[in-house]
Amino acid sequence: MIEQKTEIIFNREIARDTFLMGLRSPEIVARAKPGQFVMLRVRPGIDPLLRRPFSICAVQDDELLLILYRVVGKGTAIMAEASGGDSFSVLGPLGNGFALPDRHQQSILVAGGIGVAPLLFLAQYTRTGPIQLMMGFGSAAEIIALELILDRTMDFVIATDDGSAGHAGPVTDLLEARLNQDEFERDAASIFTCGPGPMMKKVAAMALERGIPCQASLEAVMACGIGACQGCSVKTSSKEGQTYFHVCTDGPVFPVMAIDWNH
Amino acid sequence: MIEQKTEIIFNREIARDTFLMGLRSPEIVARAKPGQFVMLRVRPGIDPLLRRPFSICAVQDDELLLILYRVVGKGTAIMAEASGGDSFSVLGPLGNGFALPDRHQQSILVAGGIGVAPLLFLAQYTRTGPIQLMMGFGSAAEIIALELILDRTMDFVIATDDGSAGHAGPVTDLLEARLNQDEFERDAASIFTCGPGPMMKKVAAMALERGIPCQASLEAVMACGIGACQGCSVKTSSKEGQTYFHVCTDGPVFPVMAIDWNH
Amino acid sequence: MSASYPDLNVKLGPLEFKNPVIMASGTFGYGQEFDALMDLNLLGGIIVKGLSLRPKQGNPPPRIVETPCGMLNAIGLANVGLEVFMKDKIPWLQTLDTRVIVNIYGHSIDEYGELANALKGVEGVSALEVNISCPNVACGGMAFGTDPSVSARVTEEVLKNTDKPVIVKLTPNVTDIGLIARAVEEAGAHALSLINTLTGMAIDIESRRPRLANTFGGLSGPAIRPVALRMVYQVVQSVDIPVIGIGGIMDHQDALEFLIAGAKAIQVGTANFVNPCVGPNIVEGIRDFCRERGIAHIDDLIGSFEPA
Amino acid sequence: MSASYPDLNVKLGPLEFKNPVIMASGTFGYGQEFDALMDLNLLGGIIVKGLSLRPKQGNPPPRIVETPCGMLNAIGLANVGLEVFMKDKIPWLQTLDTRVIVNIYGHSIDEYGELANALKGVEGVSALEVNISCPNVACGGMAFGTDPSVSARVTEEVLKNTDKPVIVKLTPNVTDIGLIARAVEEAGAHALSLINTLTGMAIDIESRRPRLANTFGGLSGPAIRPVALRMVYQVVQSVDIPVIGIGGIMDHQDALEFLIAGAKAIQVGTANFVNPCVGPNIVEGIRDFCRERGIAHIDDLIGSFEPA
Ligand SMILES: Cc1cc2nc3c(=O)[nH]c(=O)nc-3n(C[C@H](O)[C@H](O)[C@H](O)COP(=O)(O)OP(=O)(O)OC[C@H]3O[C@@H](n4cnc5c(N)ncnc54)[C@H](O)[C@@H]3O)c2cc1C
Ligand SMILES: Cc1cc2nc3c(=O)[nH]c(=O)nc-3n(C[C@H](O)[C@H](O)[C@H](O)COP(=O)(O)OP(=O)(O)OC[C@H]3O[C@@H](n4cnc5c(N)ncnc54)[C@H](O)[C@@H]3O)c2cc1C
Ligand SMILES: Cc1cc2nc3c(=O)[nH]c(=O)nc-3n(C[C@H](O)[C@H](O)[C@H](O)COP(=O)(O)O)c2cc1C
Ligand SMILES: Cc1cc2nc3c(=O)[nH]c(=O)nc-3n(C[C@H](O)[C@H](O)[C@H](O)COP(=O)(O)O)c2cc1C
Ligand code: FES
Ligand code: FES
Repeated sequence: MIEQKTEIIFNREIARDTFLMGLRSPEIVARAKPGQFVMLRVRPGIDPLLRRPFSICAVQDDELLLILYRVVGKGTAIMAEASGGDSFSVLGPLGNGFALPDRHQQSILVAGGIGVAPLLFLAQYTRTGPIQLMMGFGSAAEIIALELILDRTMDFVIATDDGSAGHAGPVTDLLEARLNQDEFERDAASIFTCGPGPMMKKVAAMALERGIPCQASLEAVMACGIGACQGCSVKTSSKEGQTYFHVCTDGPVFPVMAIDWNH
Repeated sequence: MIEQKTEIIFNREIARDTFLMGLRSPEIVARAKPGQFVMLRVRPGIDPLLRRPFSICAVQDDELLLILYRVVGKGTAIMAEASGGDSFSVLGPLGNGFALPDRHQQSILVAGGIGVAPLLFLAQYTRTGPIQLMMGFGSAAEIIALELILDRTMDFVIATDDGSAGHAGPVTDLLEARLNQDEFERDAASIFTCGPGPMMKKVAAMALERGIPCQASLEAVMACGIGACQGCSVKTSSKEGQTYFHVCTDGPVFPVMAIDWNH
Repeated sequence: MSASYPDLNVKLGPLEFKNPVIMASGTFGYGQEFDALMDLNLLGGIIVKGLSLRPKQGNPPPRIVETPCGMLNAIGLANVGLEVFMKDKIPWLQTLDTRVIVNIYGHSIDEYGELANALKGVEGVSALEVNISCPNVACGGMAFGTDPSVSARVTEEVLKNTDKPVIVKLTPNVTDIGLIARAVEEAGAHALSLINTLTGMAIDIESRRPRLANTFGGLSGPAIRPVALRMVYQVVQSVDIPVIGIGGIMDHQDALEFLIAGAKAIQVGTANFVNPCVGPNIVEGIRDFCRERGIAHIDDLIGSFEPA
Repeated sequence: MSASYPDLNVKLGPLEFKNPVIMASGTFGYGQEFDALMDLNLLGGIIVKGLSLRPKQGNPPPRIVETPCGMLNAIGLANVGLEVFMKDKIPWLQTLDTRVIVNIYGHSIDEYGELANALKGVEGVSALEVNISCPNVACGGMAFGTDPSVSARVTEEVLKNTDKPVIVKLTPNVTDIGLIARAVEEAGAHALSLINTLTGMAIDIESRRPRLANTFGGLSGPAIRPVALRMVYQVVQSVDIPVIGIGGIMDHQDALEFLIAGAKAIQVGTANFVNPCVGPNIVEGIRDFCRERGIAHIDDLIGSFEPA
């Protein structure tokens, strides 16, 4: 983990309200693993005060750190205004990444919207077993073109809430269909998910029901990102002992069975 | 007085730490008088919170409002980063301007540093009697080239603290020399000044001593700029009754005899 | 949809406002200063600068310092005094079609009574707001507002001397604001407004002197909003009389937080300096918010807070 | 110039620090979290997260909300508890060459005593900081710190059970902080630290629910700095024991305001989240400030405030 000023190499809108930012940081790139994140200070000064957490979405040429982000509030709106040459203070890489799939496993990546970010880095990093990516978006305008981010092609399917592209309905429909296919081998499969809470909850339920290993990348409001403030708690499934994990250091990736999805 | 979003047409450094900004506002330009000022919101959002007051330095083509400013703190540093196309909310014109010199008067304008701003608008506006401008700067690098601002040539002299250009010493030396010249007609002269407090105090003393009418443009920390907060007080010279003026609505220009220069 | 949908009219006991957006004392002058910038009649109400019996010149400068997301002021209640107010300000204020409230301030309990008495029956003055919470004056002021029994006595004295509804404005610089609120309620106040400013200070590290000539000043602006909202919520739980929420409100969203917490109306202070047209903007913002969500009457929103 | 010019060493009664920059409890974990980012030994001291007898899981999420130039937290004193602290944290802390202070918190006066007793003689712990001011726990906590006599009793209980210097940390949520400060001084405390957070609240206007699961939280960050500075100045005027200033310090300039006001040392809290290397930066900034102005010893700056 390091903290450094990094230069913005590019920052462009690649889908509705969705931006891809490239930051030059060979040091962080060298350390980065899929599922890890960075804390970004969106501008100097004291408002907004806190850093914002973003998953590492991909790396390029051993020096570019890619962040895929959606404009949802004050901080991301300021980020969207930044241009090449500006610089941001970045703290990272942070957290524990995904436990990587082994050679023989088929990985199913289930993404809700911007939740695709950490899964793309997983896909970029994992060059072993077969991967299928399922992505859900609100509508066609939000679809993220993978070729803008990944240097590999991959098998993917899309769902949109309004039916303007791909399957009309939630991305979990796609997962369900896949899991229910006759030829699906649950013993050799593993699910990775990131997206809105309710979506991940559904994915978790499907995986748990079928006994398929599943890891989810969670979000929580964070102050420090490094385990110091105890702010980013999430309820564990355990009935005794530790009631809360800290998303920043215990996660952000957790086996779905470790989490209490009713909170 | 109006409040409006105005577009920045240009914003460039014209001397060390000194910027000239052109804002498109035909509405304010149409109302502006020398000595008046505007309150500028340096960016949307809440930090910095308050507007910043700036004298109107000149107008151009019936639509451009010129602001000459020095980077001294947080707000002006943000202004210096702005570029053409950005926009600022401007409130103005505010305050009472200079009582203009009449036809037969010789006007002596005594400026300390950035205090030249309101005096230039006075010079631009006053096309009647003769004008002499005396400008003091810290050093040659800070000297403001008048041709970048004014569409007229004018008689001026310069002093620098470090002697790197013009007279070596305070601008008040120049004034003193002028007032002491044999051919100087004090009855037909009038002094206008703006600059750091101690400098204006000295100018005021010289003018009062010799009975030469003198107006000074004062500064005070302001919240509203329109007489509502009572924040911008300055001590009056009167021994009874009103003890404070409000710089924003009673001024910012005052006859020097109305002010208590010892506060 | 008719112009009156959604209905923003609010009743605070005997006092009715066309909408819940009121300009806070000391930040809106005597109203007139903003006349060129907006239609003042769009506002729910205007509270004029704190009035004292005699004119007050206020504290020496500097009186204002900007702070992170806020400002400190030590105006010292500079105001024109009762006589000039009656002669020069009242006639113009009477021409407005919005509620005008006079914020009063005395050096002693008697002076509060005298002021109230002088404003008795004055047309165009809809209510009195009693400032027992100004931190910027040497005697009285906040000392009154931090003591429940003194607060109650000031309230009683004003009530005895007026025919108008009485709003008492509370200071946040106390351990238990609910305690003061209940004392003032029991004394008979018609409504409460809070918060006034938090006492603060700033130092110039070069000169090592205070940035305000008065050393201490009142902190206002968005910085204090979380504290203000907490206190408003606590007081709403503590009393039955209506509460007016104040503190760091910059836009309609901020205003809605206070209304949802249970404030019947809100006041906008420091925001007037940042954006002089903020008052009508907030009214419009609240209207749109309600309209978009099918909230027919603002009362359906007020106090609709859902506890955790 | 020698490395020790200017001399930043400060003495707070029996406690000596190599410089006046201390990391505030709850914002610097157990120190270890920041080890990869800086040389911790550059710091004047580290105060670890508030420790309770038994481990505490803390409040349900969300526990944090950003506010204008500040943040609200309702962590609920989540900590590893005494046993784990002694076993897992102390050995590593003992390897540091900076002062380590343990912030303690009890549910009852007795628990404060028990904690103090358990830390008696523990090497590497330079002092205790007694938290009687946390707003985020249901029982005890702030209720203790708002009452002068209870504050004094907690102080006495801790003193009875320890051989270490005792710093008592005060809450700003009171009418007269000088009163509490004097009560704690009389009870024998070696030093005071202030301020803890101001109690605040935020509401989500869409769901109409509190933004913190705990409803209330503690406001920290630059927003509160003017209030903190005022209180520190007031307490410095009220007591003879040394005062540590805390609240919204983001850089060396902010730190200097507190030192000039009379604080013997300062603590840095929320700033650690914004810039994790802020501690050493502030030390360096203070050093440069003194050097440039020929201030040979930091003591020449401390308390050098020039009243208006
Ligand atoms: C581990 C992790 C990885 C993330 N990865 C990505 C990513 O790759 N791309 C992306 O677009 N977003 C990601 N997010 C969410 C992202 O952090 C928020 O969208 C962002 O902080 C919003 O900031 P804002 O100022 O625009 O919004 P505001 O609502 O103005 O933010 C206010 C405060 O709430 C916090 N906040 C708001 N939304 C979230 C959220 N969903 N999660 C955590 N904190 C939040 C902000 O950080 C800030 O402190 C991630 C969050 C976490 C915890
Ligand atoms: C009527 C009037 C006309 C002015 N005209 C000009 C001009 O033409 N060109 C120019 O460069 N400057 C002018 N000034 C000064 C200018 O307002 C300040 O330099 C500016 O506000 C500094 O802002 P900052 O954020 O960079 O500094 P900061 O020090 O960060 O500002 C902090 C606060 O102090 C206030 N402040 C700081 N310095 C001054 C000052 N000298 N006067 C008033 N308030 C101050 C700021 O407005 C702000 O509220 C004028 C001031 C007044 C009152
Ligand atoms: C410059 C200034 C002057 C004020 N004068 C008064 C006053 O005369 N009487 C009063 O009751 N409150 C006064 N206040 C307090 C405000 O009415 C309001 O309670 C406080 O500023 C908090 O609201 P805000 O954060 O929206 O500004 C003043 C505030 C400011 C900033
Ligand atoms: C997330 C967080 C956790 C905190 N935990 C504690 C604590 O355990 N014990 C304590 O005495 N103070 C605690 N505090 C208060 C800080 O130590 C400090 O007094 C306060 O935040 C004000 O300083 P700041 O504005 O620099 O943050 C905590 C503050 C924050 C923001
Ligand atoms: S964000 Fe601070 S502990 Fe996780
Ligand atoms: S700045 Fe508000 S009265 Fe002058």
